[in-house]
Amino acid sequence: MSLPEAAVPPHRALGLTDAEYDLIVEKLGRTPNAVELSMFSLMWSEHCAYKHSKRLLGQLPTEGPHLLLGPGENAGAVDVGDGLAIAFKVESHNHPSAVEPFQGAATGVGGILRDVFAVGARPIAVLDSLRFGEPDSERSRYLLEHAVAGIGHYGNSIGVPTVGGEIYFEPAYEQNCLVNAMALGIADHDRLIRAAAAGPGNVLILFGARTGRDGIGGASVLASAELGEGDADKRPTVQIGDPFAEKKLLECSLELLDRELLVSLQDLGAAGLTSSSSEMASKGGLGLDIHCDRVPLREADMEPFEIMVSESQERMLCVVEPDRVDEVIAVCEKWETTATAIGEVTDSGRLRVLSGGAVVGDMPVLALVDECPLYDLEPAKPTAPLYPPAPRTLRARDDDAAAILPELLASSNIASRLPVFEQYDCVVQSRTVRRPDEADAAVLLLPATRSAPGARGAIAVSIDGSGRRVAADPYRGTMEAVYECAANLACTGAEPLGLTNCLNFGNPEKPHIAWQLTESVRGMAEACRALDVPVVGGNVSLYNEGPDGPIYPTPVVGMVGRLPDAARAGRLGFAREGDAIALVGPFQPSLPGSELAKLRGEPLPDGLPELDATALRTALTAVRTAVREGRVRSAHDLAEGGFAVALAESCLAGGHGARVAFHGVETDARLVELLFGEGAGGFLVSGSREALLELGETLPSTIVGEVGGETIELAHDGGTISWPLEELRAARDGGLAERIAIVV
Amino acid sequence: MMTRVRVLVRPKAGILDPQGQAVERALPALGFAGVANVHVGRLIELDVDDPAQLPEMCRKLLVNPLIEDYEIVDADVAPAR
Amino acid sequence: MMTRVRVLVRPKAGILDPQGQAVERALPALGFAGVANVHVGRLIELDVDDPAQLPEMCRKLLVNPLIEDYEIVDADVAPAR
Amino acid sequence: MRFGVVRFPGSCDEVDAQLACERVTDATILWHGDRDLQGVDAVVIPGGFSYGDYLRPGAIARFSPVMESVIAFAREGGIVFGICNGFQVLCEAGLLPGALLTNASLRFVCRQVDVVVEDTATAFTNACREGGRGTRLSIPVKHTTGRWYAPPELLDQVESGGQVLLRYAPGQNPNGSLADVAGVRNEAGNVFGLMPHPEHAVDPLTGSVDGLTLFASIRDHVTAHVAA
Ligand SMILES: Nc1ncnc2c1ncn2[C@@H]1O[C@H](COP(=O)(O)OP(=O)(O)O)[C@@H](O)[C@H]1O
Ligand SMILES: [Mg+2]
Repeated sequence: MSLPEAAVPPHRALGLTDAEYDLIVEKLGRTPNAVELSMFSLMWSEHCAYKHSKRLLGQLPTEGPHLLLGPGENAGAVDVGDGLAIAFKVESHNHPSAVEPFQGAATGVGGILRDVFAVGARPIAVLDSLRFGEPDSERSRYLLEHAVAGIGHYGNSIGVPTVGGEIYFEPAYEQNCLVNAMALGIADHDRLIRAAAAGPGNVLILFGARTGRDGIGGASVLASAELGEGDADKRPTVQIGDPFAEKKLLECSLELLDRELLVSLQDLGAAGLTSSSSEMASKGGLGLDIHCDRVPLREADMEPFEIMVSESQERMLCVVEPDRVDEVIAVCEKWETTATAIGEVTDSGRLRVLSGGAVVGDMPVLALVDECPLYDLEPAKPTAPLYPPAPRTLRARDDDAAAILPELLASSNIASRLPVFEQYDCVVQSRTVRRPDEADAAVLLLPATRSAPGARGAIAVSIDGSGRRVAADPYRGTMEAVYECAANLACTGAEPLGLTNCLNFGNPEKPHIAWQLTESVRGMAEACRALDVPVVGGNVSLYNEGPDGPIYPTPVVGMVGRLPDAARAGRLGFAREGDAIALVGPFQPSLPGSELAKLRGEPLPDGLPELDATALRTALTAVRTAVREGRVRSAHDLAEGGFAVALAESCLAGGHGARVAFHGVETDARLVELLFGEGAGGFLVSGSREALLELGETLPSTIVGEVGGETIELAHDGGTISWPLEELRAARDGGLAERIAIVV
Repeated sequence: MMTRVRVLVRPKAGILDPQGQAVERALPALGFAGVANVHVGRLIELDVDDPAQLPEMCRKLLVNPLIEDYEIVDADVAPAR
Repeated sequence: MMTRVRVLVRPKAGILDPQGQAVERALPALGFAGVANVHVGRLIELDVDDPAQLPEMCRKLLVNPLIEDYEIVDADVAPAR
Repeated sequence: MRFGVVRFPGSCDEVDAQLACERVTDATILWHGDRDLQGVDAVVIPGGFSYGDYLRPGAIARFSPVMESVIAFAREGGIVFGICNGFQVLCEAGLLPGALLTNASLRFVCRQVDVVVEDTATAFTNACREGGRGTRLSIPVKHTTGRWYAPPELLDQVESGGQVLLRYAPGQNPNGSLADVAGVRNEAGNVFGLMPHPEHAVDPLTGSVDGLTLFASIRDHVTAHVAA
C-alpha cells in the first residue's frame, strides 16, 4: 500500500514532526507504509508516549510498604490487608467530552473501569472530577448536564457506584472542560494479573464489541491538538459507549480469571488494538502477529489501518495457551461476548500485521513502544499573570461577614453538589458506608475480615485538586491538593495507602506551561514523600488550551486509604447538641487565592503561603487517630470558604446549629480573613470538651464554641452575627440547582 | 395554521447502535426470523407555524448532528400501512 | 427480498410526556416561536422478510400498548420534505 | 425456605438481593438461560439494567427462558418479588398492573425516601404488622424509569382492590408516579413489585435496615403457608 500524494505530508497531518518521521524511517530501515505510519503516529503521540512528561514523572515516589502494582500496569494496586488488594486509577477524557459531553464522559468511565478489571479487580467504585466554565455560560451548563448524565448512564447501568467526586467552575475551563474519572476495584492478591504477553506460540484473543470506525484518529488528533475553529471536522469519530456490553465483558473477564484461563489481559483504550497489542508485546519482551482480517467488524469495508487504530469501546485482549482457547471461547459465549483468535505470540520482537495472509505492517515492538523521543521541557516562570481575574460577583461589601457567608454558600464552587450526585447510584454493591455529603471521603466496606472478627475494615477514597490554587502557585497548590486528599481521609479515620493522579495542563511546549507542570510535579512528589504515600499510577492530559489561553494547571489527585472499623468511620455533620467545637491543626487563613477573593474579583496572588510538612502530618495523624478511636463525633477539613463555610457545612449536615465566639479580632477585615481565609491543615471537629482538650495537647487547637440551636451565632468584639440555618440551607441547596435546570 | 410534522432521528450510519443490536438479538429468540439492520432512534412530532424553521431547530436542539441523522416528514402525508 | 420498514412509536394521548414538554419549553428559549404539541417517541427501523409479522412483533416486543401507540410505515414511500 | 434471585445479562443488584435474602434465610442465583427454578420457594427479580434497559426497561428480559418458568410459577401462586428493574420486568410480563415511565425529571435519581406501608396483611409486608398501616420505611430509590402509570380504569381497579402496598410518603415522590405509588401487587397477592431497593436497606453500616422487613415478611409467609 502506498501513501497518496498530498500537500501536507501525511506524517505531519498525523501529528508527527519531521524529525520524528526521520527517526521512524531510520528505525524501520525504510519508509513506513500507511498501516505502519498510522500506528507509529498513535504510539508516538503525547497520549501514548508521554513524550513531554515521562522524564518529570520519574520524580514521583513509587515505592511503599503497601504497594502491589505500580505505574506501568493498567491500574496500580495497594494491599488493604487480609490478602485483599485495591486497584485504582484516574484518567482524563477531556477532549472527547468537550466535543460530545454525554458520550465522552460515558466512555471515559467505561475506559477507566476496563483499566481496573484488566488487572483482575472487580470494579467497586467510580469518582469523577469535573471542571467547567462558569455556570452562567450556556455552553458550560450544557457540558455539565450531559457529562454528568453520561457518567451516570455508564456507571449506573454497569452496577458500579459513583461514590464521590468534585466539580469546579472557573472561566479558565470555558473552552476546555475537564472530565476525569477514577475507578477502584477489589481483588485477592493472587488474582491480580499483568498485561505482559508471554509464551511464544500462545494465542492472542480479542473479545468484546465488534470493531467499527469509532474514534479513528482520536488519540493522535483529538487528544493532542488544541481545539479551535476546525472542530467540526474532528467530529465524525465520536465513540459511543455501551455499558451493557461492558457489563458482560466485565463478568466474562472475571470469570476467565477465576478459571485461570488467561496468561495475560489488557484493555483496549486509546489507540485501540495498536497500543494494547504493542504494549503487551513490549512488556513481555516478545513479538506478536496480528491477523487483522480476523477482527470482527461492525462495518464490512474497513482497511487494515482502520482496524488497527479504531477506538471502538468495550473490547479486551488476552493471551491464552493454545489448548485453553476453546474454554475461553465457551466462557465468552456464556456472556454473549464475541471472542476471536486474531494472532499469536512470537519471539521475533516485532509487531506484524497480516491481512489475507500478506504482511501489511512489520515494526520492531521496541521502536513503537519505547523509542519515541522524549523531550525536555523548557520551563520559564511567566513574567505577567496568565489568567485575568474573574469579574466581581460578590454583592456584599468586602468586610460584611454576615452577608458574605450566604453568598459564598450559594457560589458555584461551594453550593451543594446534590443535583449532580443524586444522578449517580452510590449504593449498588452494598459497600457504601459514607455517601456523598456525609463525610469528606467516601467510605466503602471491605469483605468481612478473618483477622479482626467483629470489626469490619473499610477503605476511604477522595479526589481533589483546585486548579485556581495551583495557578496561583503550582508547587504549593499541588501540595495542597495532596494534603487535602489526605485530610479528607483523616476525617473518616483512614490512613493513606496510595495515590493516583491526572495531570491536566496546557501546551507543554510553551515555557510557562512547562513551568507549571514542572513545579506541580515537584510539589506532588514532595507532598507524597512527606506523607509516605506512593504514586501507583496516573494519567497526563496536555494541550488543554483554546484561543483564550490555557486551562488552570489542574493536577487531580485521587487517594485511597484504609480504616480498621467501618462502624467508626467519621462524619462531617455535628452529631449532638452541647458538643464542643474545636478548630485544630496548623491552619493559617489567608484570603489571596480563596473563593472569597474570586467572588470579589481579585487577581490571583503570585504564590501561596509556605506549608509546614511536619506540622501537617502531625495534625493528620492526630485527627485520624481521634476519629478511629471514636473520641470526636464529627470531623471536617477546612477547604473552600475556610472556617465559616466548614462550620455551616457541619451544621447543615448534622441538622444542628452552633454558637461560636471570635474575640480579640480588631477589625472587620480581619474577621473576614479569619472566617473565610483558606489554607491547608485546618480541621473542624466536635465532641466532648475533655476529648477536644486532649486532642489539643498534640496539635494547635482552639475550642471555638459549641453545637446547638437552629442558627449559627457568631459573637465577636463588634457584636453578634446570627445566621438562621434554614437560610443557609436554602443558599447552599439552591446555589447550583437553580443554575442547572434541565437542558434537553 | 399549524402544520404537524415528524422528525425521524436515527443513529448515523457506522455509529454504534446498542439499542438496535439488542432488539435485533431479541427478535429471533421470540420466533421472528428474517429480521436485519434494526436501528432504534427517536420520533419527534410537533405542530409548527413555520416549517421552514425545522432544519435549524433540528440542528440546534432536536438532533445531535455528531451522532444522529434526521429526516423531516409531513405527518399527514406519511402513508400508514 | 427484504422490506425496510419503520415503526413509529409515540406516547399515548393523555399520558404525561416530560420529554415532549422539555422540548416544547426549550424551543422558545432558543428563539423558535409558534411550536406546540411536541411529543417524543421512538423510531424503529428494520429490514423484514415478511412484513405481515410486524403487527405481532410490535404487540409482543416493540411497543407497550398500555402506554404507547404505533404506526407502521414503509421506509421507501415515506415522503421526505 | 429458599429464595431464588434471577440473573439476567445486565442485572447489577442481584448479588445485593441475594445478600439481603441471606440475612433472613437461604438464597441462590437463577441463570436467565435456565428454565429450572431449582425448587426455590420464592423468586426475586432484582434491580439493574437487564439487556441494558434498551428499547424499554424490562421489555427484553421478560422473554428470557427463566421468565417462562417464573410466569408459570406465579400463575400457580408462587411468591414473586420484583425490585426496580424487576418491577419493570413484571409489568412488561403482564404479571403486575401498569407500566413504568421515564421520571418526570428526566433524570436518574438516587435518593433515600420514606415509603408508607398501605397494608400489612400481605405476603410481603406482614413483618410490619406491629406498626400497622401507615408504617414508614426508609429505603433508597435509584432509577430513571420509575414513574408508575396506569390508565384511569386500571388505576381504579388497583386502588379499589387494595393492590397498592407502598406509597411514597407525602412530598417524597421522586419520579412523578401516579397516586404516589411505590409498589403494587397483583390481584391474587402473590406477585409484588416496587421501585425502591429494600436490598440496599439491610445493614446498619450502610444505612437503614428497614428493607429487611420485606424479606423477613416473605420468609415468614412462605414458611407459614407454603413450605410447611
Ligand atoms: N501522572 C502520572 N503519575 C503516575 N503514573 C502515570 C501518570 N500518568 C501516566 N502514568 C502511568 O503511565 C502508564 C501509561 O498510562 P496510560 O497510557 O494512561 O495507560 P492506559 O493505556 O492503560 O490507559 C500507566 O501505568 C500510568 O499509571
Ligand atoms: Mg490500560
